[in-house]
Amino acid sequence: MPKQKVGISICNASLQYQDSNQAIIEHFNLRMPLGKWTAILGKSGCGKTSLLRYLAGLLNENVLWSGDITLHGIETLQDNIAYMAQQDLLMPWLNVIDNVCFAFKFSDRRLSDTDNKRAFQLIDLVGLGGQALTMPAQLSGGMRQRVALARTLMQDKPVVLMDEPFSALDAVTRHRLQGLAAQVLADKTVLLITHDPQEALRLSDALYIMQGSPAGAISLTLPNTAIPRVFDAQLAKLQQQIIDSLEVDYV
Amino acid sequence: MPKQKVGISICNASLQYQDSNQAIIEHFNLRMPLGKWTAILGKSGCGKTSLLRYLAGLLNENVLWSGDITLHGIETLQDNIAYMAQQDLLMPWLNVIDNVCFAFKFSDRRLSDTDNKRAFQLIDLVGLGGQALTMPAQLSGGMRQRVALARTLMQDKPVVLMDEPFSALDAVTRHRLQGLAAQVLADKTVLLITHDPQEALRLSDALYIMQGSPAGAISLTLPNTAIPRVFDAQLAKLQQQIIDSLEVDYV
Amino acid sequence: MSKLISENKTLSKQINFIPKAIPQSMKSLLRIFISAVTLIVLWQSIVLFFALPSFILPSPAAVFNKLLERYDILFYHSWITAQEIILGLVLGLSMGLLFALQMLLFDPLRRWLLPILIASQAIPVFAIAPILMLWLGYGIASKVVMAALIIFFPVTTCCYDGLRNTPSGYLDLAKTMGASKWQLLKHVRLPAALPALASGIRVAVVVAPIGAVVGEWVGSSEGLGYLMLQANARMMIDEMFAALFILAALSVSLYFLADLLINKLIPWQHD
Amino acid sequence: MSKLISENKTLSKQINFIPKAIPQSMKSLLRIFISAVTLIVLWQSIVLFFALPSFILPSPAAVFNKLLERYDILFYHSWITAQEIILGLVLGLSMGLLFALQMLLFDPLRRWLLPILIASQAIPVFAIAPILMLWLGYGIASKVVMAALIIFFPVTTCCYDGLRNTPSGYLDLAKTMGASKWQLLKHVRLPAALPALASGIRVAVVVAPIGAVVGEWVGSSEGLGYLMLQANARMMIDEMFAALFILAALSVSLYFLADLLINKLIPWQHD
Amino acid sequence: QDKAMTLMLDWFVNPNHGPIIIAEQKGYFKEQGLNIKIQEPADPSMPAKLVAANNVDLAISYQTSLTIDVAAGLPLIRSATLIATPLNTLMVLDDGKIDSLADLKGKTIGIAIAGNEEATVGTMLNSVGVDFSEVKIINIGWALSSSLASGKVDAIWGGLRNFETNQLALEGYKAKSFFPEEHGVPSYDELVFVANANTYDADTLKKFNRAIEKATQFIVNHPQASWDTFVAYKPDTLNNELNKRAWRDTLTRFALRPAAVDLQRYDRFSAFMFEHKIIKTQPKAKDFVPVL
Ligand SMILES: Nc1ncnc2c1ncn2[C@@H]1O[C@H](COP(=O)(O)OP(=O)(O)OP(=O)(O)O)[C@@H](O)[C@H]1O
Ligand SMILES: Nc1ncnc2c1ncn2[C@@H]1O[C@H](COP(=O)(O)OP(=O)(O)OP(=O)(O)O)[C@@H](O)[C@H]1O
Ligand SMILES: Cc1ncc(C[n+]2csc(CCO)c2C)c(N)n1
Ligand SMILES: [Mg+2]
Ligand SMILES: [Mg+2]
Repeated sequence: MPKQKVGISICNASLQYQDSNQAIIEHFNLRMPLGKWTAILGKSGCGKTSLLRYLAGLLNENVLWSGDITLHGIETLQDNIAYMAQQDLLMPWLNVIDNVCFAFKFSDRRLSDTDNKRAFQLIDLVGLGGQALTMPAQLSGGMRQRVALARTLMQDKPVVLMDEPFSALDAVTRHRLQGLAAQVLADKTVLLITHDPQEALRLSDALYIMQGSPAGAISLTLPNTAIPRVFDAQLAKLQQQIIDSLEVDYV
Repeated sequence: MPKQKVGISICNASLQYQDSNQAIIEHFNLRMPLGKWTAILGKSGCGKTSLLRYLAGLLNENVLWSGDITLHGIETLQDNIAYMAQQDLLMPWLNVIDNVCFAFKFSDRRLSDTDNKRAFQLIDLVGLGGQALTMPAQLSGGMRQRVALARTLMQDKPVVLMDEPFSALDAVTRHRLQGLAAQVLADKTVLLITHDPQEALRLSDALYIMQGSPAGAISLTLPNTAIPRVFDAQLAKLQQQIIDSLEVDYV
Repeated sequence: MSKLISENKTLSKQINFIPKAIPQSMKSLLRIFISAVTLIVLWQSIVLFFALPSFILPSPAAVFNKLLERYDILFYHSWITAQEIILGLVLGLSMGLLFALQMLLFDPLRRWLLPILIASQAIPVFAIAPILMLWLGYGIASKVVMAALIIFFPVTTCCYDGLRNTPSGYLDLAKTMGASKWQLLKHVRLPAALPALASGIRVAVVVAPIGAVVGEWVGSSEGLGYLMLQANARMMIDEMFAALFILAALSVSLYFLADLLINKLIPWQHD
Repeated sequence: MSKLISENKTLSKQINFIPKAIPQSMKSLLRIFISAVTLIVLWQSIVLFFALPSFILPSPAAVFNKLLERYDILFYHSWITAQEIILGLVLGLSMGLLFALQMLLFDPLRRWLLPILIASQAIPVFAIAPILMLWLGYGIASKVVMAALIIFFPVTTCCYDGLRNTPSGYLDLAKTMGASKWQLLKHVRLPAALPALASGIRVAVVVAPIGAVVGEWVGSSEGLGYLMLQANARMMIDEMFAALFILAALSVSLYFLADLLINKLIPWQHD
Repeated sequence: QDKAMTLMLDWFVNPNHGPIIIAEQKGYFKEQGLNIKIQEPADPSMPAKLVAANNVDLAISYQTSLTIDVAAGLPLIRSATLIATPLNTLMVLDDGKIDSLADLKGKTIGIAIAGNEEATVGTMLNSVGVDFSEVKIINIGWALSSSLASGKVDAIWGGLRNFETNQLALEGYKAKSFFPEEHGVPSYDELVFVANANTYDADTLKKFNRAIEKATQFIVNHPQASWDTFVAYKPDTLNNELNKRAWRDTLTRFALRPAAVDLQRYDRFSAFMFEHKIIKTQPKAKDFVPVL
């Protein structure tokens, strides 16, 4: 499968659950640069997960959606995304290698020898060499999220949607995994939902803050440096700025 | 009860669970400045909670402890501490005001009218005016932790032991509560356990990092500014330093 | 696909999202009504089609008839059974709570009694019913004891589990506040155990009627179980079904009553 | 105080902290043994002291005697009952699983059948045992159906709950991977429901013997229930107790066997 | 002050209990200073045992069962006779499938209470050369008629010729009966009153017997009036065609002298049981049939 770089733009979108009488998102605009990380920040309950799940095709029937989604380089989103959530979503009845190859259970393609070899390589890549046959229950939280990362890589989709993938981890583990993810997902178009301003600042090339109710998104300009960024005075200032603009919704 | 400022120092301590064959903490030294915040950072499982629970008198019988604890201004720790944990520990069967006054159930002193008035004032102070009769289940995570803060203040003890009190909250809520806690607990001797380097840097006057196994503590010098600190370049550098020194234990 | 998603929510959560709750519940009531009617029609036509004698399967019409005709007797016997159930519940619940408390407070007691309690569970209570009759006679006592016995173990387990699984944070907090052992019990352990106790009560309310009726089966001269037995012996299966129906209605009302009370008294249990 | 703390851990966690596990379990085995012996001695002395006639309470010695004396007959009847239980389990479990699957897959079925299923629960199964005998005869079929019926509801509920409470994240993940409805069922819902199914099996294994024995009570010519009835009628309460003991032992072994198998086959259930 | 006593019947109330119901309804017990509480059993195998355990004062049992119970050491005595002839039958459906006792070989027989079937049914079958082990016995409790009618058993033991025959006929099934006394079983009292051997009070029992005797006389003298009195006891369960027919068939069967003792007849039956190895000790009639 030849890799194609893609970009997604969402224009004037609104989203409403059918059984609710108020839209969650309205006048929402978002541009995800090709092969870059885009982060979305926003207070709890503002609709971040709903948006992501809509993009992932998980909300088709019970929501009302209006707005345009323009895709570059891919035909549909549906077949071109990989999904990572806050929970690692490892199937507890499968060992590490089977979890990494989980997507093959749903594809027409049988797991070939090369696929298998690649899976082992990816497990090595995320730093779990030799643990391919371990069951998830034996792994720590950080290691489990590494397996989830390997699974995402194994899917090899151009777009990766991530819903607070690191928020269940402690500070140091999170820091290490952020670095790893930035490295291995370098050529993907990534949408990262997070609560953590620092995480967003460290990883994203574009950053949006969701505000208001129904929520819209405002964009923040970031320094044009490579990710993962090292935390410096400029980022510290940006962080304070983010917190201030998020706090608006809390009063 | 006249307020007395106290300081605690722990000298060459070691701690071991009786049913384990290895000490958790060894050659451990800690000085908590009088009426200031001291933060302890350390990787998961290094023994932070164990230390705190020992100080709170919750581990007397099933641990082996050696080392000196020197107290200044108070006779015993036991009667002079208030305890805050990661979970808010609000009793779900009591409303806000009863939770704030929970400690009175265990004291010889009946809840007087002045006590009651003070409780209402504290509820106002933490920003929950008018919610005194609400049940905890109706409150959000941040509001619940505010009630826990009011309860701690109501106990009015010179020493406050906090075990990751903000780690269950989202970034903005955490930021606001850190500010509030720094303000209302300004004259207490506070021991703050946390996973979050930024939190430690923002709130503490003295900072210790637990390292090794069994763990010892190394002290980090902090800028001599008032807390809560605003995040700047210096803190950003310190944060990177902390992460680097914590990462040692992760390899 | 959306259906699969919404099914993952528990019922109570789903209800929150339902905009107009009344038409929805009306709809489901209607559904229940329709399926019940369908079932009864099916039953009646089976009886008619196969010309089943009434001692094999009575027609629903006959059962309904009996309900109307013998309502006074049915009512009298229901009252008796209800008494047995209530007294059995009171006895069984208080014994279970007491036993659980003792096991919690006196460690040696727990160590020695718990294994025996668990082992005793392997003996089906209803199997010793005939002997219970010999010991306690044909009066109400044997049925009350029977109902109490049958709920004793589930109640004890629930209470004990609830009492010993107090979130350790609550205990820590209270201890740092200087709580004594008894204060801990009164202000923390007991209230925190109430939801567990409530689930014990829910189980008890479901099985206590079984205990009472089994007791009546083995020996009694009144009560719904006795009525069913007599009707069966007289080949009046329609009357037996009528009694069975009343018994089911009694159990269901008891359950909902208990549930209502519990939800009123322990509103925080859904945490 | 330390005791209170350690009690807050579940048993399995506590065991992790025990340095030398074998002496500990030996100690608790010894304790069980001692309390059992104490109980038996107490029982024997009550019988002796009050000079109770054996039809009121047989002495443990007499019961033990019967166990030795009539072991061949006891064994034969246990074998019959065991067969009924196993067949009932197979029938009830497969029916329950099938029913749960149907409710999951065909929404209308669920909407129409679930209320009826729940309502039917109010009717105690054992109460219709006498009629079941008239329908199915006094052979093994009626006991098997009885055991199956009595486990049907708990099994169905457990399976259905397990199947519909698949963590929604698992489903989301699989759906983004392009899973079809059937693939979801096969690769996600079913394996994820296995622990719930296992708890269904645990409940089933406990209640199925009750179903079989109640069936035998209502009419049979072999099995432990029959033996108990026969012994009771002949005033040989000691033999009845012996049969009761065997029944308890049978239930316990069945439970542990099932537990062992489940833990082997679904090792991740403790998550 | 009336003396309170509990009497537990052998079965649910039916015409066999005529004298008891009449005595109660017409106040004959009260005349004797007795206050009798009449109870129906939940389990037909329990009444005699409850007397032995001192939970009830009097019960109705069967001479067949009583002999076995006494031999097994239960402290029981026979205090009076209610019906002095056998009523029990080995009953089959008259549908041509079973014409003689010999046809029962390999068939199932339902019994109401376990205990005496080997002695009685066994003897009857032996008289035609069938061994007891060649039939299958099933304890079906209350469900005598329905089990036979629905074909779930081939014969029942415990169906009475004056009651179950009529019950089956009313449901549309013609029954055929084999009588024990015609197939090798010595004659016996079908229904007897039993009391606890250790705690019985002879005076009270005498008074009780007098009331029963008076009620029996009334029934014999006034069949129609006594029927009306009988059904008035529990009109909703008694006033029906079945009881009307059964009443007619029972009138001639009540023991006219309930207290009369025929020790030899009891000894003869014990000896018969003992010879057939049904009981291990042979109880002496004078020990459990006291002259009050
Ligand atoms: N299936 C649903 N039907 C109706 N409303 C829903 C549904 N799921 C979520 N909501 C509502 O939509 C809003 C947005 O929820 P969402 O989970 O998208 O927020 P979020 O930004 O991801 O929050 P968090 O940061 O806590 O994860 C919430 O108010 C929630 O109650
Ligand atoms: N009651 C106990 N008995 C024996 N060992 C224990 C007990 N409680 C905790 N431990 C062990 O002591 C070690 C330290 O635990 P502790 O909870 O103090 O760590 P922590 O630093 O608070 O971790 P975290 O950051 O995850 O909260 C762990 O390895 C734990 O397994
Ligand atoms: C109306 C009536 N029908 C049946 C029986 C039961 N029964 C008759 S004889 C006997 C003993 C022989 O096994 C039993 C149990 C009864 N007592 N009265
Ligand atoms: Mg979310
Ligand atoms: Mg901790």
